[in-house]
Amino acid sequence: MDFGLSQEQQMLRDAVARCLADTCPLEHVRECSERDNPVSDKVLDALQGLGIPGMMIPEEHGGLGMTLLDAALVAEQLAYAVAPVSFLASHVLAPLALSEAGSEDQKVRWLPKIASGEAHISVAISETVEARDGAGVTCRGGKLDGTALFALDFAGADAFLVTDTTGRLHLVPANASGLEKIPLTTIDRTRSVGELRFAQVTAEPLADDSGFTAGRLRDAGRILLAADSLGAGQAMIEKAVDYSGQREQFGRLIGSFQAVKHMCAEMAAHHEPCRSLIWYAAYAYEAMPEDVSLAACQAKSHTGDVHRFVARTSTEVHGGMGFTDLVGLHYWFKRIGFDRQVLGGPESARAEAAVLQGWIKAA
Amino acid sequence: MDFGLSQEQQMLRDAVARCLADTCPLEHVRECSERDNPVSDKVLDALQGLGIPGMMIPEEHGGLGMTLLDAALVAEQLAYAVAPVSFLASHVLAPLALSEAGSEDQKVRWLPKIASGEAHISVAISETVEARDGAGVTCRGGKLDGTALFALDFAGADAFLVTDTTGRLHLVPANASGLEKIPLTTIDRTRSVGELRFAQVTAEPLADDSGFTAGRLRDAGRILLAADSLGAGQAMIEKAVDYSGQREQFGRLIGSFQAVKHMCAEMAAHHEPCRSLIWYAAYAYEAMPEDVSLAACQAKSHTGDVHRFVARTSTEVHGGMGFTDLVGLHYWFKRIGFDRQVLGGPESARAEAAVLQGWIKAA
Amino acid sequence: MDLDYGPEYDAFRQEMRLFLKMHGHRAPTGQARAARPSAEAVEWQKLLIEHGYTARTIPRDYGGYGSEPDILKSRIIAEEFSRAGIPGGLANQGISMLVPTLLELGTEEQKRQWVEPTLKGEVVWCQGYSEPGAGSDLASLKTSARIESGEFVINGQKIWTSTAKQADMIFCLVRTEHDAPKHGGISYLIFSMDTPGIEVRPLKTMTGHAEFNETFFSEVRVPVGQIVGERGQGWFVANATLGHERGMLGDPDALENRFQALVRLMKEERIGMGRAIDNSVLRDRLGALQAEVAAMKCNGMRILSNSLKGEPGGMAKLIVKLQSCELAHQISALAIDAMGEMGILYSGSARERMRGTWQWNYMFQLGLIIGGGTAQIQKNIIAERGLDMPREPKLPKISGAAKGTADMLRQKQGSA
Amino acid sequence: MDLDYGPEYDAFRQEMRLFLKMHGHRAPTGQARAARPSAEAVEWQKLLIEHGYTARTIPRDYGGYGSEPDILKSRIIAEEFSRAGIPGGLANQGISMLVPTLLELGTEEQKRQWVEPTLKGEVVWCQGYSEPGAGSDLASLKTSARIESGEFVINGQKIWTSTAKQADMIFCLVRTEHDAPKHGGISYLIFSMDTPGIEVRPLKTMTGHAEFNETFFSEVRVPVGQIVGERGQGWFVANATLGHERGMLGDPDALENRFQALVRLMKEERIGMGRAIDNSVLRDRLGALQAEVAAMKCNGMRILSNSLKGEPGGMAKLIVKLQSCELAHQISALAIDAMGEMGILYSGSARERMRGTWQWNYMFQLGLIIGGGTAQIQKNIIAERGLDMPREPKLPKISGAAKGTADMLRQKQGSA
Repeated sequence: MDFGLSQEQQMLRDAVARCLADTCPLEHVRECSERDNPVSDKVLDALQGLGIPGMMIPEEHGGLGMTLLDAALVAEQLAYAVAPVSFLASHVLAPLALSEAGSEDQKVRWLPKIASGEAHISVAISETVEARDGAGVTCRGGKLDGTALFALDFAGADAFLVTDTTGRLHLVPANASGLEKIPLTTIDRTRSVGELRFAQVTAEPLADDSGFTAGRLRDAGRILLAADSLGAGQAMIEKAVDYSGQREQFGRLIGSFQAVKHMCAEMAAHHEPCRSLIWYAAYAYEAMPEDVSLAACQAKSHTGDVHRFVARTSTEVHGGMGFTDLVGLHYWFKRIGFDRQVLGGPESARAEAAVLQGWIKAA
Repeated sequence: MDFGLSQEQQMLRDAVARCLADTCPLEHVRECSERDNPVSDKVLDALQGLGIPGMMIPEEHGGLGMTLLDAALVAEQLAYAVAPVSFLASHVLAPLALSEAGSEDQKVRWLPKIASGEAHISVAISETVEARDGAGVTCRGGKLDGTALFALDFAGADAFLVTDTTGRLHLVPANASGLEKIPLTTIDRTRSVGELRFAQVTAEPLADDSGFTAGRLRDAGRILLAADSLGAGQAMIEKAVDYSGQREQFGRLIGSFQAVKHMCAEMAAHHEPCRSLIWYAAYAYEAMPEDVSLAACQAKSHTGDVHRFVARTSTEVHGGMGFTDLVGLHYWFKRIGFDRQVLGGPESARAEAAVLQGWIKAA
Repeated sequence: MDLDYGPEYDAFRQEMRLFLKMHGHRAPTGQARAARPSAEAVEWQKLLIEHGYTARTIPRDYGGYGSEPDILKSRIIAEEFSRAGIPGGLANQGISMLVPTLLELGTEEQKRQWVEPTLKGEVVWCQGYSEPGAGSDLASLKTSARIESGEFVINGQKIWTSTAKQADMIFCLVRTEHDAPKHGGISYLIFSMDTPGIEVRPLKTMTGHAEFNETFFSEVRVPVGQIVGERGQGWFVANATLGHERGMLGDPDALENRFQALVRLMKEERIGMGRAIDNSVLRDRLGALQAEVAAMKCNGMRILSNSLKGEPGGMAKLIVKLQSCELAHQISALAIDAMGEMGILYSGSARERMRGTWQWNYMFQLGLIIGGGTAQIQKNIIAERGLDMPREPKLPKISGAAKGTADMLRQKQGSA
Repeated sequence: MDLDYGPEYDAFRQEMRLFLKMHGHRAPTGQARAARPSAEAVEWQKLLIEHGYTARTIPRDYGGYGSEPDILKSRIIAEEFSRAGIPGGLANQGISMLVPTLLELGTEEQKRQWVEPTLKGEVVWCQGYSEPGAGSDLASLKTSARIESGEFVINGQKIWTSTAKQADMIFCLVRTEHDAPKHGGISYLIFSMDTPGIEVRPLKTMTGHAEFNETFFSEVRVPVGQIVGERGQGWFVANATLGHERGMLGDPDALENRFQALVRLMKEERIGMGRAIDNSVLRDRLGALQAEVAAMKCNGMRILSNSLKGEPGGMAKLIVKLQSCELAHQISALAIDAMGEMGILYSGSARERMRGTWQWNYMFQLGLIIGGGTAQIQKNIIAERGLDMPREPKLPKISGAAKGTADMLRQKQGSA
């Protein structure tokens, strides 16, 4: 029994942290976030050196065959550095989808290229969380029609994995005829999101037609978004503590005022248990698949609430400076804002958790 | 235009406050609350001297013909003193029901006696807020059957006003044959509540068979419960401030610690606007009857939440002493706990407010 | 309790409605009123002054309408502009903060020179109070002026100078008495933004926009006559106008308008089978916010009535900034949640709602919670002034760099 | 990460389950375990010690089971008692606080005399720490002892002595060194509650019950040998056991049990057309609490793993008391709300749910938030020890009556 990280996991986490500390200072984030496609080749290259793009890809396809807990640790570090790279969809969800439900041919065609950093696949599964008027993709006779919102890791994708209204996943090359790609601007300029419009687009379905795989991706995505908030929250708490240990007002360090101390203590007290909850959910993804959906809903909803509080409170501790662009605190603030809404906000995840436990029947 | 109290209202409020300060010290509350029937004849007599029992009764029936805002001011003072007397049902709701929907005969029979303090009527309208399994009163052929929960100002009542499942009000003498009266023990030992069981009990219906009068009583009851919380909350805030100005820990008055100051400031900041909201709702009862149901729901739900926070926070400021019986802080704490639940908790009142505005259709 | 305004005021209201009906089309759009007013906005301002719908109580000699103060009429004016969705008079810092200050404490010459052009939008002002090192503790400001041949020579830096880029003039707090205690060493100066030595740099905020500036002074020379009040009295001169600013942030009409926009959003926004307002959890939050808005509206009427009777605002007034800013922020938070994933879209995106303003509001309102006295400062004020709780015990002064003192402070000391 | 305990521990768990199956019927009811244990409870305790299911790591010489510490086995024992709904070993203050203290700092004679009878429920202890004037600031306690002919002579008053009515003995902090600084002047004494001069008065709390007592000492004479540790070292002797108490309040199994009781309540309680759990607003709150309970359970496993590896608990441990007590209180709050009007019923009433325990819990848990270090003290600890934030600056000592100093303190002093 060990509820904690293995030595390898600690090394992975530290290696990613060092790599990002070296290659991804805030100034670099700032530059990247001002571009249409924020993805930093420099940071991506450095992560490639650690094998991160292939971390979730089985060894026989050129990857490292790691676990979702490993990916959660990486997600946490990426958020801690507000790293402008593709990861969640391109290097976790897409590899998981292909590994778990792809044909041998699909695996051979895509996985080695993802592992080597030559290709990346964007994933659009929003529709399985929030059905929207005017959105939704139907599949008839192998052709896709309709609209998919919130394709994650959108910019520069070589292909898209998209769910149809039955929950089945389809793989669509980026240059498919009849596919229109519309970038969306969100508060978070470190990650790229877009909308896909399909008009009689030819697509390859993945094998699973039960919706199970889309559900697995939703679980994994929620856990990683929670991990992302955890990393961003960690950074914001540390920054608040640091700032309050340097800033003087009324002849005292503001960190010696009880109000400021209690704000920091409350952030830490809510934040710290999230870490354990996320580890548990990520571990459950492989070890206890029957428990993971509930744990993912809990991790997602709880961090969504906790880190909205952390984002706001850290900004308040920074006073006017936190509101400016100068210290760049808002990059983390917005990262947390993004994580909260994507793949379902807290209320939505809790509603799903209630159904999963049979508290009520599905609507 | 004057959003405030008239001179007469201020005098009324101050007179009641003085009367209770004289006749109802905490020691008296303590004694009364240990009895089965907590009602204090001494305090009731003193209030009789101010005409309080007849305040809502038209002058032609021996009362003072005052308004619901006047009653709210009295309710606030009663709670401020945690006075163990009947008031809300016996001296506000029952007189309102009889005045608004009673027959001339009913008025003549009851109102003067209520005004003079010779009789009091308990009111049971819970069923119009929360339908419960095993509760509900049906009326067939002038006979009542079933159970009514939460008859307010229960102890010593000479008669009961009870709603049937259609919302019609019926007047039942306390000694009616087939009526069983079961006292209920609640956290608040300063007010008396009971359950009524009817087996073929003969009752007099009030004239209105539309449910309108029951709705009016619900509105008035909610406003007065909110006013009760306001008075209890006011007392708890003052006590917290006083205590923190006397108690030393770590060589300082605890009130000089920022954490304690901010707790008190947060209580006051949430509490103070409640006062205005309650005044508005009470004023609307007569002046803007089309607005009163919404305002009553808002006053009830908002004070329910605010004063739960105040009750808890004031107790925390008092530290261990607040948790003991010694300073008696819990009398106010429990009064607030009672006010929150009776005639619908915050969620329930907000659900009703949503329907009133057409945000959604009634369930 | 009487919420009728009575016949005189009802007539005034009708008159104003008629005015708005007849002339409303001449009002500028919201954008055109920002910072440097457009020609259209200046014309509208003049028309409003003529009719007494702005600058109402400012004497005619100084370009106002010259009427007696009448809180109810002021309230009716605000209500009717808000109700009609038509912008009222200019509301820049010159008008809301400098003009009242000059009228109270300026010399006759200063009043004649500045009030009218300011009211008419011909002179735009910015405020130079906060500094990077002096925020909550404003009185510790370091921008200094020495006197040299009949001039103040100013060096230092200001922050949050919102309209500095467009401003003609600045009203500014500078330290002139270096040996005086910190509140007593400050003077209130007014000078042209064209004075040599002033540099304005846009200050980008978390919203991605530069709603504010930083302003740098390097040997800026200002004639000694351009002071309002006495030397060393600047803190007290400024405090009158800070009160005006605090009042502005708690406008219950603005809260109501935002709340109504949220209701509209939740009736329009659809997720799955229903509208956002059909989701009972979100609807419950909406109802809770509505009750709070209602309470703040009633609280505002109560403050108004107290003013009418010449009574102090008391606790009802002290809590307005804290509660209103928080409430506005929470309204935006619910709007974001009600949009689900769409909640993350920002200005300029496809599919954005209301031009991304909800996220902008959410962030900007957090700035308002912090600005003009942080929530923590507000709570101190409520506790100390409103509840008469003891102040923090006085400490020995800390000198030297922060870092060096940190260790010194880490002595074992309980802190309840 | 590996949540399997491995074969050795799985075997241990099976063995314990078998034990509970065979002997569980001999366990006393919850009530019978309170304060002075019943004969039945004493027998059960002895049986558990024999099998190593309580007093597990206490040496055989002192009446324990004498096993090596094994955190996992301790955890399994706790889990299995909780899972089976069968009470574990006695958990009074003598066992949880005095015994560890004696084992660490007592003399050989003290250990031989007191540990075994305490473990076996033959000697019941109460704790004499807090005083009416020394709560959060425990070290300022005033109960004093002077030395007179080989005896401590004690005068003063203690509060929150929970089992004082039933106790045979008390472990007590008293001030013995009157000239020492406040933490250095305290001694830790143990003495019989039958000593002349002790008066115990029940202390009624807000719940209406007397869960605690006040204990008064008047010229109570205690032989000087009945001290644990050195004179003046009592603060440090006591601190080890305070740690034990804090640990107890954050038991995640207890949270989970309470949460499950809430789920059952919400499935049973009906209002109108549906069950409480069918109300989406209440259900959303239930889900939020569940996620927090899950997080605290995971946090508990993490602390456990850290202990296994000999690593410090760190922040994960520091936050347990604050978060767990609040969470327990919120669980009770939702239960009350879920019952609607029925939520106000209290013990002894017709129609009450679960014998009125939800309201009792709601109040008692507020007491726990306050007791053993208020939420404010907990936040100070998290900030200062966990986040290494600066302590409050040291103040000049206040002497004299509080009232007199209040005015002195009201000097103008900013307080961020």
